[in-house]
Amino acid sequence: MLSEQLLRMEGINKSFPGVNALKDVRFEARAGEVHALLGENGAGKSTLMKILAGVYSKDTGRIIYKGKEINLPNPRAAQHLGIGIIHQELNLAQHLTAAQNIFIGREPRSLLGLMLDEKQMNEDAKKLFAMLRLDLDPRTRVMDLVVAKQQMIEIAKALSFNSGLLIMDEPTAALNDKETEELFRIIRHLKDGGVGIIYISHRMDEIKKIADRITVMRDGAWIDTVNAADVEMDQIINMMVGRKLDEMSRAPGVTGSDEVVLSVRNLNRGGFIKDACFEVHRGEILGFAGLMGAGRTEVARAVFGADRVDSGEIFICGKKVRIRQPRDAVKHGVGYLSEDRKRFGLALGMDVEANIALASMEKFLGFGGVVNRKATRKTGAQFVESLAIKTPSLAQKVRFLSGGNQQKVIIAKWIVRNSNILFFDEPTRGIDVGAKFEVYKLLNRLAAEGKTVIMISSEMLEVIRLCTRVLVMCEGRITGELSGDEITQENILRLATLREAN
Amino acid sequence: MSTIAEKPVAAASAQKFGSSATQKLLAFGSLVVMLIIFSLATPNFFRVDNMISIMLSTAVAGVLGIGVTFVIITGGIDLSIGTLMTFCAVITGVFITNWHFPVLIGVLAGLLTGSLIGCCSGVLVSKLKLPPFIVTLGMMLIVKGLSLVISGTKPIYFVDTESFNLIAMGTMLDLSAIIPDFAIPNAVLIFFGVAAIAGFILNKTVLGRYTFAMGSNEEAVRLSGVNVDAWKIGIYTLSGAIVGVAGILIASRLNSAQPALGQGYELDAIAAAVIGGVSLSGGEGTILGTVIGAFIMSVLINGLRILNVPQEWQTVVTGLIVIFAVYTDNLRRRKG
Amino acid sequence: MSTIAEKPVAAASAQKFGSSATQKLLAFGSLVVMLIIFSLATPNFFRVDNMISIMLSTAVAGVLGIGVTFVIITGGIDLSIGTLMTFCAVITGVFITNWHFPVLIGVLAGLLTGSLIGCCSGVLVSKLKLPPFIVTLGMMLIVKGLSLVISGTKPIYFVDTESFNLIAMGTMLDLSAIIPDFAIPNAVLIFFGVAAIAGFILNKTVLGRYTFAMGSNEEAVRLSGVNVDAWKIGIYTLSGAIVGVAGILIASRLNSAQPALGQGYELDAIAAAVIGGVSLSGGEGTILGTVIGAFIMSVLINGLRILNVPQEWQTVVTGLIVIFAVYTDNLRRRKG
Amino acid sequence: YIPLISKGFQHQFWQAVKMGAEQAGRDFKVTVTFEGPESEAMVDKQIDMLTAALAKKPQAIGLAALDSKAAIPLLKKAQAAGIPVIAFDSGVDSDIPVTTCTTDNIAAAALAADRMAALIGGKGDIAILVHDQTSRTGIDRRDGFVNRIKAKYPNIKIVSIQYGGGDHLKSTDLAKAVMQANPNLKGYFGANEGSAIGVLNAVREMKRKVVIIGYDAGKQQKDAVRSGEMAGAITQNPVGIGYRTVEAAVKALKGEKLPKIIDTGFLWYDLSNMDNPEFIPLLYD
Ligand SMILES: Nc1ncnc2c1ncn2[C@@H]1O[C@H](COP(=O)(O)OP(=O)(O)OP(=O)(O)O)[C@@H](O)[C@H]1O
Ligand SMILES: Nc1ncnc2c1ncn2[C@@H]1O[C@H](COP(=O)(O)OP(=O)(O)OP(=O)(O)O)[C@@H](O)[C@H]1O
Ligand SMILES: [Mg+2]
Ligand SMILES: [Mg+2]
Repeated sequence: MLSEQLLRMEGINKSFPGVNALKDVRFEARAGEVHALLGENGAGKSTLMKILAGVYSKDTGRIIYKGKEINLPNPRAAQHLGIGIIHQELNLAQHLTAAQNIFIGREPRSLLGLMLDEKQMNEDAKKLFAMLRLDLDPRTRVMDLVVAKQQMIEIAKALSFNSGLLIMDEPTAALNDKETEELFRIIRHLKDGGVGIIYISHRMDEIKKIADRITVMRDGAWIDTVNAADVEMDQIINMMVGRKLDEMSRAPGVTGSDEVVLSVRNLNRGGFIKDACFEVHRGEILGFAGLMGAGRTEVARAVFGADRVDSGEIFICGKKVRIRQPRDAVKHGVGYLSEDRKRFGLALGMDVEANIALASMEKFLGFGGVVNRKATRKTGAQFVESLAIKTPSLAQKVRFLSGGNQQKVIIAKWIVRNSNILFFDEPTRGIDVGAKFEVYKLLNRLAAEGKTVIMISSEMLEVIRLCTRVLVMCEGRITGELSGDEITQENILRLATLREAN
Repeated sequence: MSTIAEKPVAAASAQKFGSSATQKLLAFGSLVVMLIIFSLATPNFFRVDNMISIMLSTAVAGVLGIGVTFVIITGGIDLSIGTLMTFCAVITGVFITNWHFPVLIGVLAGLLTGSLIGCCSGVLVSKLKLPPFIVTLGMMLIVKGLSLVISGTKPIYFVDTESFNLIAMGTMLDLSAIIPDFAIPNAVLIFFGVAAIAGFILNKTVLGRYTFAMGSNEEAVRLSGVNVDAWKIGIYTLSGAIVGVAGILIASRLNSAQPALGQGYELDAIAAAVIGGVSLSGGEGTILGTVIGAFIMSVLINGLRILNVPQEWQTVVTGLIVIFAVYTDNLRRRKG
Repeated sequence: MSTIAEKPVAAASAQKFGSSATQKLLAFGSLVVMLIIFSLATPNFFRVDNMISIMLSTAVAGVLGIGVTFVIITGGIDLSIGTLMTFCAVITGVFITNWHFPVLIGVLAGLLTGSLIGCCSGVLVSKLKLPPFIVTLGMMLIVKGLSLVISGTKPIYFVDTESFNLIAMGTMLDLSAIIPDFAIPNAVLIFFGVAAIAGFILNKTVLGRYTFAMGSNEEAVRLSGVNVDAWKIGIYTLSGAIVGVAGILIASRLNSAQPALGQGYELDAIAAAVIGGVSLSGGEGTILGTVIGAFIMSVLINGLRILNVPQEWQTVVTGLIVIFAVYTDNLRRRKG
Repeated sequence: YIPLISKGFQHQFWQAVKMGAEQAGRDFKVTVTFEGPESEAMVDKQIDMLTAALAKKPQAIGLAALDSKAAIPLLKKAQAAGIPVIAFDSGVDSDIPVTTCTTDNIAAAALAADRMAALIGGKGDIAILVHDQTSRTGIDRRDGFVNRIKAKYPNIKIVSIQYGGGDHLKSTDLAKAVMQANPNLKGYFGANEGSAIGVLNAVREMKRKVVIIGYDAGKQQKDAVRSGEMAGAITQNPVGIGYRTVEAAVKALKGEKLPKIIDTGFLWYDLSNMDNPEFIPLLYD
């Protein structure tokens, strides 16, 4: 199945203020192959792809596409050449509908090209969704959709270009296994049609399934390109992190103490949470599993006080508490790490140090509300070190960190806050294997220290590996609890689709 | 999974539709409530001639509001519209009265001037990435100065051209035979015409689509391969042209171009748009809303005047109503 | 991995420091360039007494600019500062002249009034989630009307209290023995004092920290367990108090509270802040920048006047410089 | 019921006119209302006010037109409805108004120019600070002053004409800059209250000796004249303008014949004469 070379990039250099993001990188892709691009957070994968999509301009280097050297001054130029991209970050206009977002810039027209043909557009979108087996009204406004569906819209949009080369920068970060399968089906279909696909992901199991060849980058440099069939995953991981990772896994059967620290009874919110009841023990990692839109995020936000609830009681360490706003929750030692870091997690314009200190300012106050900079700096430095946050300095604006490192900053924020009950909503979304292990270790450490961790994750393997107990949700209800050996993919999936008998 | 999602989607879209219809009704409702209150308070208020004069006094601010609505929906703001309106009026005056061009040419010159200045602002905002607030603040000062320079700091009267005054003050819809005093001045008709065309552009054309899209997420639009800069310049140009219409209207109504007039009008226009539900953070708004917003403002002022409320209290009440109107609009939206 | 990161840390921080220092130097630089140009153009410009009158004429707009800087950094805007300044002056006048309270009480009343109105705006913005633009536009009208009502549309003179005038026009720094004419009026000292305190609050205290954080991502701050509403109200209150200082300054300098004055000052103040690098989308800005911005504006106006540039052209040039200053600031920032 | 549409309402001058009008209202037992736009540039706002006033079906109407032509169509309407129109402060290019109660601003400013010339000894540099570049009163006072100087005093040079919008603070800073630019300035004319106070503040702050001539009254100007800081000022009779306007309206309603122009007069006041009884009503606070 060797086919002709579609793309060659060579000698690519790119630097940002303070960061040499790409150093003499080469990359190559063929038609009809899935070429995985791997590397740690901040390795430069997205940067390289953005250059290819015309978003950034390269400092030096050559790009040869279909045998000709090309110039990519803007995204439009890339589109014209048939290079499509699904960006790592969602890029949707929240006020527009799904269909309007997909066809932005290519709206079907009528009446001499003056008027928009909304009907045609919705039909076209409908067809795309059908191809993706996605059930979605094209007229729904994007702001009313959860992240996963928004991601599906991005995918639909990229597909609608019928590109010859399709870049997918972590398309599955927000998707669950089922949706991922759906995407893979489409990828295989495209591949058969001769489309070249560049696939970036931090989920190693996916790479095994889908990739034909693998290119590894590290610290902005090209390391190697290999055939997927020829290597073991461990080797790849070694290449990525440049050292050997001690494969860690929690010894199964270690549960927390019997002490119930958080107990939620009969929580209701609109149609999104229906009568949720659960208890969490000190020192345990409780998993929340479910399909997209099952209501896990809703539960976490409700307990945290980020959204109003209709009814329900919350007990912390046996005492009934009223949580109406996040600050009530924080006072009671509850922390929430949201699934959408840019919108809900970070002050993007502020630096690493400020973000880490943000939730616990009272710890850093001197006389008259003066911030003790020495203390914040020390704490910041400590976490940059211990979580291996890759940043040029503590004074770097968080905006310029790679996604995974941004995630680490938020984790640091809640650890500094010293919360006893921590909700981690998709904590490993978009972070690399190395960092993932760090996060796993961290979660274990926190649990071992007697903290209570509630982890929401759509990566089933992660849940299975880490959690002592798993609650599964479907359509806003908690449909079952699994513990110990019961925690298997099959069981989770069964409960996750256990719909209310109507 | 696909079937699971079905119900909420349908429900949400039904609710959506319902709420959006209600929203418009309610916005209109608060206008109606105001009309009723004033009508009960004084017999002089709800009369054909007063209603027509309210419409006439809404025309200029309304057209300005429509112009700025486009810019606000992109997430920008335009502080120059007040003085730009004057500048267009002055240019028209210079063409018609000083240089003796035909009225039509003068009108076109005014519109062109508006477009041109709008275009300049657009270029500065999109190409140089300057904040619209500051660009249009600067532009406000520049055109204010230029109006004075060009007119020689004196009003320009349209003395030789009788027909110019008819643009605003003539009437093509004279039903006074049927209903006494019911002769709607052209200014009002032009205002409604501009509203209709602007509504069409905003809802049915690509320009309108990009207006909303840019206000919602400009980067996403750029990454979709749209030439964001060009379209944004287009939107500012269109907005400038609409401001040009307001310039012609005010010049024609006053039968003169008053070079010192204009500053302060931008705030009225922006207030009208925001009261009508245009979101200052971009991405949301309707022309109908702006028109209703403009009417709320002018009905309020007219009513208070007719009630003989002392002028300083009129100011206070207007301030309160501006806040209150936006508050109820927000309430509505949060429910919907 | 930590060793890998080490090098870039050092390099970037060096560069960072360099660029931020350069930035301030450059902002200051454009001011210096202006001073040099005017000095070369006319011998009357660069003289001790003129420098002092420039400082004096910057004081009010500068203090207002400092007040609005806080609000702008949160991502808001305050259009009411001009008329609120007047309102504070009027209240002070009422206390001192009409009700014969001691000067100190009157001054406190003025400051309190500013804080109170600021607090109101803050409550409306944070609790009712109304857009700051519209809240403060309404507030601008309300306090404008109230100033007229309370003063009875007449200026209030500080006739019985000689000392009131000294607040602004006395001098505690009189070096005229050493350098002729070098007696800096208190208004200027107060201006610098306010700047120093505001700078301290903004950079060193929690309030300042949250000001930046809210402007950067308010939702994230809320979800960090911070009582966002309370802090925001605090920021608006502080800003109102600073506006109160401006009110005292202007009343003291004019030795009267002029109820009709004030509108228009908000745009000068906002322009000063933005020229000084405060970002209208929030999250960025410095007090020093605003002070320099205010000086750029007043040096420009003073210089053009001394050069006898006709007033309409002064307006045009000011508009151009406003845009140009923000442009160069943006350039700098993009490089930095 | 008689509404008066003025050019402004916040400034002291207009408040004095209002006072006179209300006084007349009491004397003649008619209801008088008084309103005006915020700035003298807002011609169309004034038209809206006039329209609203006409909707109230007044018996007569008083108008201080911001623009001498813009209101004419409306005035025609009033005339058709049999509502007599009294112009005040400045006239209208039409004979619809039954009379015009006004100050001759040109002549008044010319008088100020004569006084200035006398006080500085007929030669030297002087400057003018006007409140507005485009309003009728601004233009008339500026031109009245400038033309008289040009015509009669060739040795006097007007080095600066600037406009401060009537804003006390801005006028102060403006006047200081002008004095800075002109170290030899001998006289300064401020063409309304705000401008005159601006000049006064500037002279005080710069500790210079400049002959100041003001316009209008108001407490600060009167005090300055009394203390000698201001050489003197022109005062119109705003209270009289208001009073006469209402009085004329009442007379017109009774069918009395009125002169085309009712000159409400202006006077020069300085330390020597300001305590004369005839000035008491003119020197409002
Ligand atoms: N606009 C920018 N300005 C400054 N630095 C940037 C910018 N974009 C990326 N960088 C830096 O360039 C480096 C590469 O980032 P990039 O986003 O390409 O990483 P990545 O491999 O995609 O990581 P991830 O897996 O976390 O998405 C990082 O150190 C990042 O901080
Ligand atoms: N702001 C909102 N407005 C309307 N519906 C919402 C809103 N937020 C969530 N929903 C709906 O609530 C339901 C639960 O969503 P939630 O985000 O809790 O799911 P989840 O289990 O966390 O899934 P995911 O894997 O996507 O994070 C979904 O049907 C979603 O459409
Ligand atoms: Mg990336
Ligand atoms: Mg979720």
